Amino acid sequence: MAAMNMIQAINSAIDTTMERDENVVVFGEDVGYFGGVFRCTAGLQKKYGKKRVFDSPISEGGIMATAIGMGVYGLRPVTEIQFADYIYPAFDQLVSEAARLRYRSGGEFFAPLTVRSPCGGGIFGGQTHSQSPESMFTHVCGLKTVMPSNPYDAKGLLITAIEDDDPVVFFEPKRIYNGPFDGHHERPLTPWSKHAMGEVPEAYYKIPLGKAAIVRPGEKLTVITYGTMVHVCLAAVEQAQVDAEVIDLRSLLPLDLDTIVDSVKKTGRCVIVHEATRTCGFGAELMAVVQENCFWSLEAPIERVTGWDTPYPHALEWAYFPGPDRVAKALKKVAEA
Amino acid sequence: MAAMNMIQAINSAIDTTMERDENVVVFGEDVGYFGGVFRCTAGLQKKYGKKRVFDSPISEGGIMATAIGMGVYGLRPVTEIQFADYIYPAFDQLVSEAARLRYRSGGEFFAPLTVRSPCGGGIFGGQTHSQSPESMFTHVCGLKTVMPSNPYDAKGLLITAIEDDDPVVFFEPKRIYNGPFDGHHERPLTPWSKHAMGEVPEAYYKIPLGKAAIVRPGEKLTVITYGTMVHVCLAAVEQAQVDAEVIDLRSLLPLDLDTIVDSVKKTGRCVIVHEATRTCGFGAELMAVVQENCFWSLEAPIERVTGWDTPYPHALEWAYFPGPDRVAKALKKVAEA
Amino acid sequence: MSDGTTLPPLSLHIPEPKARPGEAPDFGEMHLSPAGAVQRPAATAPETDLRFYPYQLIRVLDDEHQALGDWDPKLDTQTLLKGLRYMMLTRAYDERMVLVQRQGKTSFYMKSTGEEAVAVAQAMALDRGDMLFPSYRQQGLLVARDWPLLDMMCQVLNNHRDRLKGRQLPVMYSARDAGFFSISGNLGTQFPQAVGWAMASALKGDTRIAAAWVGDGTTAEGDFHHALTFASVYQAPVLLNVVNNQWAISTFQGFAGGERATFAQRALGFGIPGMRVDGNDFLAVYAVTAWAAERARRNLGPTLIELVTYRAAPHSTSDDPSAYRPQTEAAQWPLGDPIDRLMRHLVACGHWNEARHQALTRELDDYVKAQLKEAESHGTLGTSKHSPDSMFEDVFKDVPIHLQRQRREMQEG
Amino acid sequence: MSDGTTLPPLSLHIPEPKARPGEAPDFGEMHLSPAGAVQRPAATAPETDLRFYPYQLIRVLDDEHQALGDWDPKLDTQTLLKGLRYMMLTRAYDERMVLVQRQGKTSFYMKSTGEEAVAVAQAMALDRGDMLFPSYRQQGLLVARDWPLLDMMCQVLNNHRDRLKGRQLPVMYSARDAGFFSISGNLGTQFPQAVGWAMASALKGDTRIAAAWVGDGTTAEGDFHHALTFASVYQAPVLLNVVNNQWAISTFQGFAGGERATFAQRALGFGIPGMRVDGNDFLAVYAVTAWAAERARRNLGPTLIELVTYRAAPHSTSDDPSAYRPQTEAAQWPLGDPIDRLMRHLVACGHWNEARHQALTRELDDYVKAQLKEAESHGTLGTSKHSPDSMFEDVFKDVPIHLQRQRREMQEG
Ligand SMILES: Cc1ncc(C[n+]2csc(CCOP(=O)(O)OP(=O)(O)O)c2C)c(N)n1
Ligand SMILES: Cc1ncc(C[n+]2csc(CCOP(=O)(O)OP(=O)(O)O)c2C)c(N)n1
Ligand SMILES: [Mg+2]
Ligand SMILES: [Mg+2]
Repeated sequence: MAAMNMIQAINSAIDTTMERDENVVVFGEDVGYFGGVFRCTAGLQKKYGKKRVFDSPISEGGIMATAIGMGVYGLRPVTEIQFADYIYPAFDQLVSEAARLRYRSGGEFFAPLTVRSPCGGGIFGGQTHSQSPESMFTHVCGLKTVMPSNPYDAKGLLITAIEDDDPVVFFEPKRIYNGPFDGHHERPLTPWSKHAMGEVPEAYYKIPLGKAAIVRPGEKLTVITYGTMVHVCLAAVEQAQVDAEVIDLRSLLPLDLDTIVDSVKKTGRCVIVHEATRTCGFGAELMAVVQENCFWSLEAPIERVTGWDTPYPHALEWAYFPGPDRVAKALKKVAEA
Repeated sequence: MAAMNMIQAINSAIDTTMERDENVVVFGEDVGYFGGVFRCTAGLQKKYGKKRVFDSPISEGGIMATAIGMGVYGLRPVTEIQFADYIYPAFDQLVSEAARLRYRSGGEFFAPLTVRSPCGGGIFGGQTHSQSPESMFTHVCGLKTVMPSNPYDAKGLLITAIEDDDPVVFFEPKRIYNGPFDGHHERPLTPWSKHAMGEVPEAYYKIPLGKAAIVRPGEKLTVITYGTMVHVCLAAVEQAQVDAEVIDLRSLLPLDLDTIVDSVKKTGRCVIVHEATRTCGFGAELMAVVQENCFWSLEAPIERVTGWDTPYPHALEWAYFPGPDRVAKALKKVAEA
Repeated sequence: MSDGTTLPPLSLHIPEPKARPGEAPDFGEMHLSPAGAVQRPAATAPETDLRFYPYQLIRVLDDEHQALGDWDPKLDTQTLLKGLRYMMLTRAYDERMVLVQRQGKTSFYMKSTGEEAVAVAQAMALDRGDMLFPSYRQQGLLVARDWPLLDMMCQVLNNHRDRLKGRQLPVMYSARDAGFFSISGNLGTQFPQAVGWAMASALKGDTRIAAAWVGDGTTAEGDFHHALTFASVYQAPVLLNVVNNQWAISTFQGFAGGERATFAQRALGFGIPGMRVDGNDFLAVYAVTAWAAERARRNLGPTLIELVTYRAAPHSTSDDPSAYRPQTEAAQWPLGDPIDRLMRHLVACGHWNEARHQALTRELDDYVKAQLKEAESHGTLGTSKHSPDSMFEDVFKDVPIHLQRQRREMQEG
Repeated sequence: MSDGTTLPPLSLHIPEPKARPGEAPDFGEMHLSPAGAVQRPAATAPETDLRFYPYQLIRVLDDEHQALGDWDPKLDTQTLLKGLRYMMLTRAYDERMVLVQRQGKTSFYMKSTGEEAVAVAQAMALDRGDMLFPSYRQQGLLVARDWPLLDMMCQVLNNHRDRLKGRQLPVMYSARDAGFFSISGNLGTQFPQAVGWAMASALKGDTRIAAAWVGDGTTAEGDFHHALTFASVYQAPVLLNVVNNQWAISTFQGFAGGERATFAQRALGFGIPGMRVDGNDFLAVYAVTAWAAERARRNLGPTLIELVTYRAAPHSTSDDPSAYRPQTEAAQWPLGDPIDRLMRHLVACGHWNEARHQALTRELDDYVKAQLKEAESHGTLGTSKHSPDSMFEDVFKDVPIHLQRQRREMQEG
């Protein structure tokens, strides 16, 4: 075991899979010699050589397309899209191609690729370095979508993603790369080395996709969330002094419906929290499945706490970010409804 | 007034706006000399000349980008994406650019463009000529998303869309171009000329975005739907013999929340129907808003009837399509729950 | 700053084909290099020596059906006869399948009429292990790789023998065992994918190369650019083919840039060879393909090949070209018909004659009919299909819980 | 089919810059045409006469700071001094704003150091009514259009005087009144948008043309291709500029194709002129821009211009280039520094001297400081901002009901 932040855990996951499987190759903008603008691939080119870890042209569409071709050949490409905000030029290749290849070819061809991409705000990235576009991918059948909330999960989930024979979009909330940011931006950040989930085995291990984690058991209400918001929700639960059960989804698709349903049936109340814009965000789907499966147990309306339906404004970032105050307010409201 | 099918109504809407505003220009793949693969722009090049109605390279991204530039100049471009399935190469320009331009420039620049695109299945188009990707656009703040269900609405909504100063994605369910298809694919199609909404004024008129239509008043439950599914739902209501109120949203964003909430508060029951794949489809958002706003009035779980979470298979199209049987079953289930 | 001279107002250029319905076809501006006129460089020639090729048209067969010049691949008669047979079989297949569509036994079909030399000669010039990333108009690749027509027909008919489980539009074949990649309905996406496959092959020290095809119209998509960029940067062993058949549904190639430049010229921007070849000349297509393949195999990187041909048939069974081009244009296409030209060459060489040609035509037609009979015995669109349950398979490797639930929901009706 | 010769296995080429940290910079392979060596064609020359230009480098100023050859725009001294002043002001501004960022008064900054001639000379060669679609490294365009530094600073500081309401990352300016399009964080998107604007101008019979800029790295995006395609097809009156500053964050221009071809060569594939110019030579940049603008104004269509320069500063304040390139590379860049070169030219012509230069440097620095003082008096990032309510404006023209509701929700806390 070693203390790792998210960046190190992600690096370790790639390193581990590269060591075990020589078909794993890594490429993307600035990921080779330099090791990525967030340093997630640092040292890998040196260790595995330029043929397995290399820089790419600035062409997200080209990256995705060539990754598909490599996957069809038999490699396991792990690509990086430098910011989730820049994944759209690759959208067609992901949605029309990677996601449908197995289906349209009757299972003959498939592209086992993993797309890593830092997402989310809270780093003064402005409207083009802060987005959380996960629900655009969860809408696409044939893609799996993952978002870890801590180093331990990040490593285990990423190894699973890389070894998965389906295309996986792996979003990394960059605000928690260095520590479990809880939304209190005015306070100093606790580093991962002080957090239990910052203890990461150096060896190989996997966390299955489609298994949520109950990060705080509770009786009064259920909080469903993922990514950075897990930590914000935990802070909000403290703040609101509500005995909430907090579920960290970890993987959005496949979704761990059982854990959600069991919890809401138990508590009868539910708050859904994400950083993405509200309308048609993943929270809408969560609200739908909770409503469909737990209707008769619900004692109060489900609430959503989300980013506003606006771009992420640079200077007003903290007015935009769904911080602990907003979450706590929702918790109290739902608990008391 | 004239009997028009959807294609003629759309053509008439463009014609009407082109006549009134010389800044309206029309371009896209095959829309110029030939008049569009579905003939929606037939005759317009002849009438307005090659400078206002012209063919384009096969480059959805280029079409969208140049339309933005033209919009910034002061034109009102009306572009066609030949099939909604082919809108993804234009996704970045729509999502990152058209949708955010006004915001990021503090209101200095904007792109008043209209993107028309035939969507939906039921024409044996297979997995790449059948998609309904509307919920990817409703998630994007800064875009308006419209889908008419009949010629009268199509013309009025399209004129509004073209004159709107915000970018509008205008989806045309191609299965109902020629008649109000109700999902009974084994029966002959009634043409629009036999339908009240096929009576379309030749003159200019507008239908506001964000106003739903109650196409069938009822007391027992509320059906929320749009596009082709409006007609399927009406057939299903007959079949199920349930006194349902059927709401045709017409515009998804802006959404007519008041009409929805009033209806569900009245009926206490709700079924949501769309052709798009289920997970994170627009139905999820509808379920969310109904749940948020009508929780205390709901007497039964809301049900979704949707396309399955698979690509649209060519030969199994009618197993995929959410036809009247499936809808009727849901209506009965919710009515009796 | 401009010098103050008053210039006329700006005006926009909208491309226009030389002739529209009712007008006489006009190929006057098409510059044709005479057969044999363009020299064949060594396969190892540096790109700097090749910059003149995109402006030429490589041709081997002349108007008297003789093979001229050093691009003549000097194929043996057996190979030529094989090529002829494959092209004729492709055409017979196309003709028959359009009838099938007209009979309502399937929903859609796309012919490759007039372009058969492209797919057939290229398939023959490549090795069987090379991986092909086609568009929807290279059925000839499958034919030339001896892929069973029956399999193709079952796909078109979407019956229960369709290996693609009725999911794809007709003609969107996939044949892994033929090294033939699943055809996408989305134009151009396969072009950069082929580059990725070739990169992987090179990464692994393999010997197999890749080839991909797009139409003239499709060159306008971003994916075309991504393919050229990645192929050039990593010197991927790939042949990037542009089938310039003059039309993209109703728009002529001027709307893809063809009024200003050849499509082979695009290669110049990436420092890779761009070869322009008479696409209806079986020998020339074969020779250029073999030349580019040799370069790729020698780690000399990618080649862009423009194949100049003519889409003699409608775009698809949904299209009626009489609405946008002169009806006689195909007949007046200056590069003729590929089958006809190879046939006459063989006749001129004394290896073939009219009688044998007619016999072969009949034989192939009978063969296609027999295959079709068998294919139809497995059913046609609507009369036979895969079970609805299969709809939920292959979305993912394993059927996830939410799809299992939806399958159950469907089963319950 | 391959001839059976056994070839070595395939291998993949991964580009590598000539030198990495710790190694000596190496520009040996860079081919520099001597100043004055490349002829200036008439602005009305047909594209067929221009195909040689992408392989050249147009230069006017020689090593003795003399202006040579027929590309010399023969600008009057006043214009040259203006150009010098704008470049120096741009540099002074950049230097100061980096300090501001270091002081934590804003989050981010991007310098254009070493590339000032590109934006300044191009802005001066264009007309004030022409529309500019810049990337984030052409702040010199605003400076050369006399746009108030104060306005730019308030944007960078994101204070309540920021016209963009604190929404954009610093340096993502927008200035409609300066004919300066809103900068996008997404690379390359503005390139085809500029083409659309130019198409509209031509459609309307206007006289204004458009110009757009992307970096070398950005040429790999599909949008670059879309821009060239549409510009070529419709012969749009637009200047498409590629600022080849050798680096894209940590990747050298070889990863965009620069190992195999110049970026100007891309024009050859579209039948439009591609001009390659010494981007650190104010006179050459001015001349080539004026030439291309004249073509566009005469309805002779678009030009692609590659401006060869060097990104002397880090990519942004978040970047540390010592991790990926030799620290002395900028100093050894063979095309020198644009300000230095124009200054020496003016000195050589007797219009300038060291003392005046130092005085101007001080004057501009004082000016920037004074402007900054005023800008900071309106607040800095975090100390002053637009009201949170403003966050809901401009998503749409009018605030729709759902955003009104969300605004209320926010107000209620
Ligand atoms: C991304 C995308 N856009 C549009 C279409 C619709 N479409 C299908 S074929 C075609 C024309 C293609 O022309 P070309 O590339 O010249 O190929 P050809 O049909 O001539 O072989 C178009 C526009 C599509 N299938 N995919
Ligand atoms: C679509 C997109 N992909 C990636 C990025 C991240 N990014 C910002 S600047 C940059 C490098 C651009 O290099 P170049 O085009 O050469 O311009 P330069 O910075 O040298 O002026 C990258 C990769 C982005 N902003 N947008
Ligand atoms: Mg074509
Ligand atoms: Mg650069």
